[in-house]
Amino acid sequence: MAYNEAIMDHFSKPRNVGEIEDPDGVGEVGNPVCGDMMKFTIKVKDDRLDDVKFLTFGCGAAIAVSSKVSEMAKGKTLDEAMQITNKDVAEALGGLPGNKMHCSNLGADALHKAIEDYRERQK
Amino acid sequence: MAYNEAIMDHFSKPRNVGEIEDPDGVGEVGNPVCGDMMKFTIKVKDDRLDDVKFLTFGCGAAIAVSSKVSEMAKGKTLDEAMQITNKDVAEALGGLPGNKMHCSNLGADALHKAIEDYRERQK
Amino acid sequence: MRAINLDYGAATPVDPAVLQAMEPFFAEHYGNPTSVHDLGERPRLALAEAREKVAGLLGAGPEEIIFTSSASEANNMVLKGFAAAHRSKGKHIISSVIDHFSVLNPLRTLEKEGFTVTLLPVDHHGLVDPEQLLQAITGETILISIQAANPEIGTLQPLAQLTAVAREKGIPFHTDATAAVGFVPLNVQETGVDLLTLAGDQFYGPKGSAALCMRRGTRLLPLLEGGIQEKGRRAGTENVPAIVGLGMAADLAREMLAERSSRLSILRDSLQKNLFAAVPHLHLNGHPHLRLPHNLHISVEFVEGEALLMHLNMAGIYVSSGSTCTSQALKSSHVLQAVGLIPELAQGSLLFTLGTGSEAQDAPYVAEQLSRIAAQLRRMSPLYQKYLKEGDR
Amino acid sequence: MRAINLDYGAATPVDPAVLQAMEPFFAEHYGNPTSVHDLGERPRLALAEAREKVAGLLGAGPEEIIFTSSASEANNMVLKGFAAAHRSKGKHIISSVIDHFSVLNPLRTLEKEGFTVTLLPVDHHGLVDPEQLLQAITGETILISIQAANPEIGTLQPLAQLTAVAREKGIPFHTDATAAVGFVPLNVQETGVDLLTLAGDQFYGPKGSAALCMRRGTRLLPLLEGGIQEKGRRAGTENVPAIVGLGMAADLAREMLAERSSRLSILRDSLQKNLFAAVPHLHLNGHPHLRLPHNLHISVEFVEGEALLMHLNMAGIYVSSGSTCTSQALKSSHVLQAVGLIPELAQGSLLFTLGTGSEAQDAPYVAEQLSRIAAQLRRMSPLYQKYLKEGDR
Ligand SMILES: Cc1ncc(COP(=O)(O)O)c(C=O)c1O
Ligand SMILES: Cc1ncc(COP(=O)(O)O)c(C=O)c1O
Repeated sequence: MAYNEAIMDHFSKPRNVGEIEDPDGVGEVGNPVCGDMMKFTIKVKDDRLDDVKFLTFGCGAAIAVSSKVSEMAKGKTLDEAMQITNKDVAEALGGLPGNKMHCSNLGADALHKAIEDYRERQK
Repeated sequence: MAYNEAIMDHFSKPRNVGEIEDPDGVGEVGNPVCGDMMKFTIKVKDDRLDDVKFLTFGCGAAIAVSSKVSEMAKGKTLDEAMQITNKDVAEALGGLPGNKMHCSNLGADALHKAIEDYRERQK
Repeated sequence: MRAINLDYGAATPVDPAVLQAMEPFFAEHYGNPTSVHDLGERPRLALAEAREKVAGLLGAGPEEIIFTSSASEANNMVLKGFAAAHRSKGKHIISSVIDHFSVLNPLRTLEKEGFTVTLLPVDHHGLVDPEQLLQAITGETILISIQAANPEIGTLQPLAQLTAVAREKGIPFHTDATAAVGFVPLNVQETGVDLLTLAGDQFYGPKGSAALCMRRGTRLLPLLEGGIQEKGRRAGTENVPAIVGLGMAADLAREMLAERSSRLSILRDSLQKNLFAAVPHLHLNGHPHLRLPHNLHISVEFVEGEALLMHLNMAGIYVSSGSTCTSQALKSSHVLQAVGLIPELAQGSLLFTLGTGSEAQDAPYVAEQLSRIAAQLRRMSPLYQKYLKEGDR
Repeated sequence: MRAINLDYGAATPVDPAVLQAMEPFFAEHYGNPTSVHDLGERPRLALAEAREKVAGLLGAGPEEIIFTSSASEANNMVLKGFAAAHRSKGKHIISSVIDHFSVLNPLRTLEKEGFTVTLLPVDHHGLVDPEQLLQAITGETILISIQAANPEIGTLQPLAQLTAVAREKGIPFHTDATAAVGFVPLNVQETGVDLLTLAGDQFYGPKGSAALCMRRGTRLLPLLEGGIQEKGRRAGTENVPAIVGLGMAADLAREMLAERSSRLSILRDSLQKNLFAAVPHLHLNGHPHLRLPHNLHISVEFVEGEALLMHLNMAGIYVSSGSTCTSQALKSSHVLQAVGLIPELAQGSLLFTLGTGSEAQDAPYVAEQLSRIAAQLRRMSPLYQKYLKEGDR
């Protein structure tokens, strides 16, 4: 397989899989046509990500990215979490294969959408 | 090698090689540009080919053909010898490779030229 | 853990008898077949023998076989060579939407050069309709090129019916039979094809061995020009070991075709049965009967193919997928699109191709593993969770 | 009787180390390098390694190597692919009269498509004149393709001088280095070539292994279209064993080039000396110094090449000839014509190419045999008899 160990680790033992019941925010990106689809649900407490869970339909990279983002985001303040970029995630995973950088590296986007959804709801 | 045994036999042990001194007839065909050149000299006695010799510059087929023609012609009457065709020679050799039929199979022509030369001289 | 290869469509191991036949031609009888001296003789005889064998498999004459380096080369040679030789007669070529890219891409290039191309549609089983072929033919049509079998969904085209249409209209018919040769009987007389592409590495011959079978009297301009190897139809020093290997593979295929195919189809049917019994929400793609004996193509609903493939790989099971992520070009399979598979199912497609190493005991193990893996990935799938909640897709 | 191969130019045996490197990739690591699962991994790594090795031999980057099935394919790819990609810039291509038919014949085809081709003449040693190249270049010139070494007469072109002219005019330079790679140092940086063709079977690699080295930024349209192997530049399943073999052969060539070449040139010089001492009326063809180290090309006056070749064959000595009768096409060598050799001498030409099996003791034996054979054939030669009688030719 063309993936490194960090990716294989997250792919085979993904962290924070699932859907939070009664989430404070929901973010969805992608669709099956392009091959990857992610749904993040979050719980917020004191402006911090108290819980982050994801559902992902997608390739090995997409699953690893989702898992890594959830791990990176959990416990962070919303502002901190909003600063996680897709690039950060790829780097934290030791790099994604070149051809996967664009299509599968959507985890931060999904997370940000969930945070934005939460903030919308607060208005 | 792509030649049969009969050809290889005549090629490696050509019969009647040489040039008759004071020949009764001389026939030359071909030239070095096309790759084959044959010179037949004959001695005629009582309208028969008393001796036939050849010189050949050419490929294996050309040498074998020359040798075979000389052998076939020797002792024949001139009229009989004039009836030997290039095709007869090829057949007597068990067949020539297809691509050699045209360029190398000139032995009968050279023999006929020598006979014609003889007949010219008789006039 | 025994590794279970179910991706023989991607590559086959060279048969031991094939390798044995090839070996003397690397360092011992290494001569050039065009050499006049003795070093050319054994290679020349070996070429002739291989030509007979490949011709024998197809019911063709040995002079109708042109050795190439790959099926792609043979396909490019046919399409470009035909176009170049016959452009004065017309500039229309017909193929199908599910043909291989080594047919479709040369056609795209020909379009840029002023040719018109009709790609026939297929039904949801992947079949081309002979009636539609008939209607597509114009006075300008110079060639029809339709594959014998699809390498993904395994569908076998009704070749004899299609060639009957072509013959009626007097148009030469090429079939890319790369996926079919060695697995289904393919006699050029019986099927009536004028040109046929095959590749040795699909049926236990070596990589780099392929051929175009071209009916006597058919004319095309060579793609590789230079020396007059292959009677001037394909330049380049003959790859003697590969050709010898192809010959031996063809001979084995001819001898064992019926036995091989029936064994493979029994194993394949058992795999299919086991999978469908163990895993819910599976879909069979391609044609239920008119398909390659060693081919099984399914979609695992709600999950993506690369993820499936990677988990199966960790369980020692090797398969292929038509998903976007598994393709080098990162495009989802044009074949699955053409048969109308919805994107979710195309993304979750798995291609199993069985082969010599396949065994009866594999089926239950693979089914058990796929069951576990599909469940695990579905737990993570937003599509599946939505389905569970809402009861629809 | 020991067989003495002096026709390594026609074919080389695969080196034992090369064959050993190839062997695991037939039946063990037989996977397809594009496969996502584990069966693709070893082949994929092996491809990458071979690419590094071939690049290493040429001083190129690995991404500049495109594997092909033969030198002929690489040459066709360059000429047709360049013409297709750059025809809007101009329609003039320059080559030489002594280039290989896999360069000349594609050029003839391009001429039919509206291209203009200039074939530079050569002097009687076979050298192209850089000044003449300069003068041939027009505003329409899109490519220059001149061989590195001639496979018959062995002449080495002054590549650096020729590429300097091309560079000054901004025109891409291709060299068909099929006869040169492995025998003379050929660094693409130092020689300044933009595209270079090589074939593994010329230097103890397997048949079916070849490559085009293409400088970064150079663009051509692919000849074989289909899958996106070789980064879309050449479609078709990679011939992994052949490529691995080519890599190993390139590595050996890099390591041993100096040693191999000096050994071969010493043996060649000795053969030349022995022949010229033993046989009267011999003529050396090609360049006396600027030639391949393993090449010796002579004409045996008054006799024809095939006859010589057959007698030598009976004595267990294998050589080649540029005579009409030894060529498959039954044409006398275009190279010998181009260097101005008169027909008699072209017909009597013999090409000796030495190789790994060549030994010092061969030279006297070959000289003795050629002496005997030449005498025997001359006795039968009308040209020689005329010469004896009339004292002139
Ligand atoms: C139907 C079909 N045609 C052509 C090809 C191309 O074969 P190759 O990669 O040997 O050129 C393939 C490859 O699998 C194929 O399945
Ligand atoms: C200079 C040169 N170019 C091209 C070729 C063609 O090589 P291949 O037969 O491997 O295609 C040859 C063959 O000997 C050659 O000598």
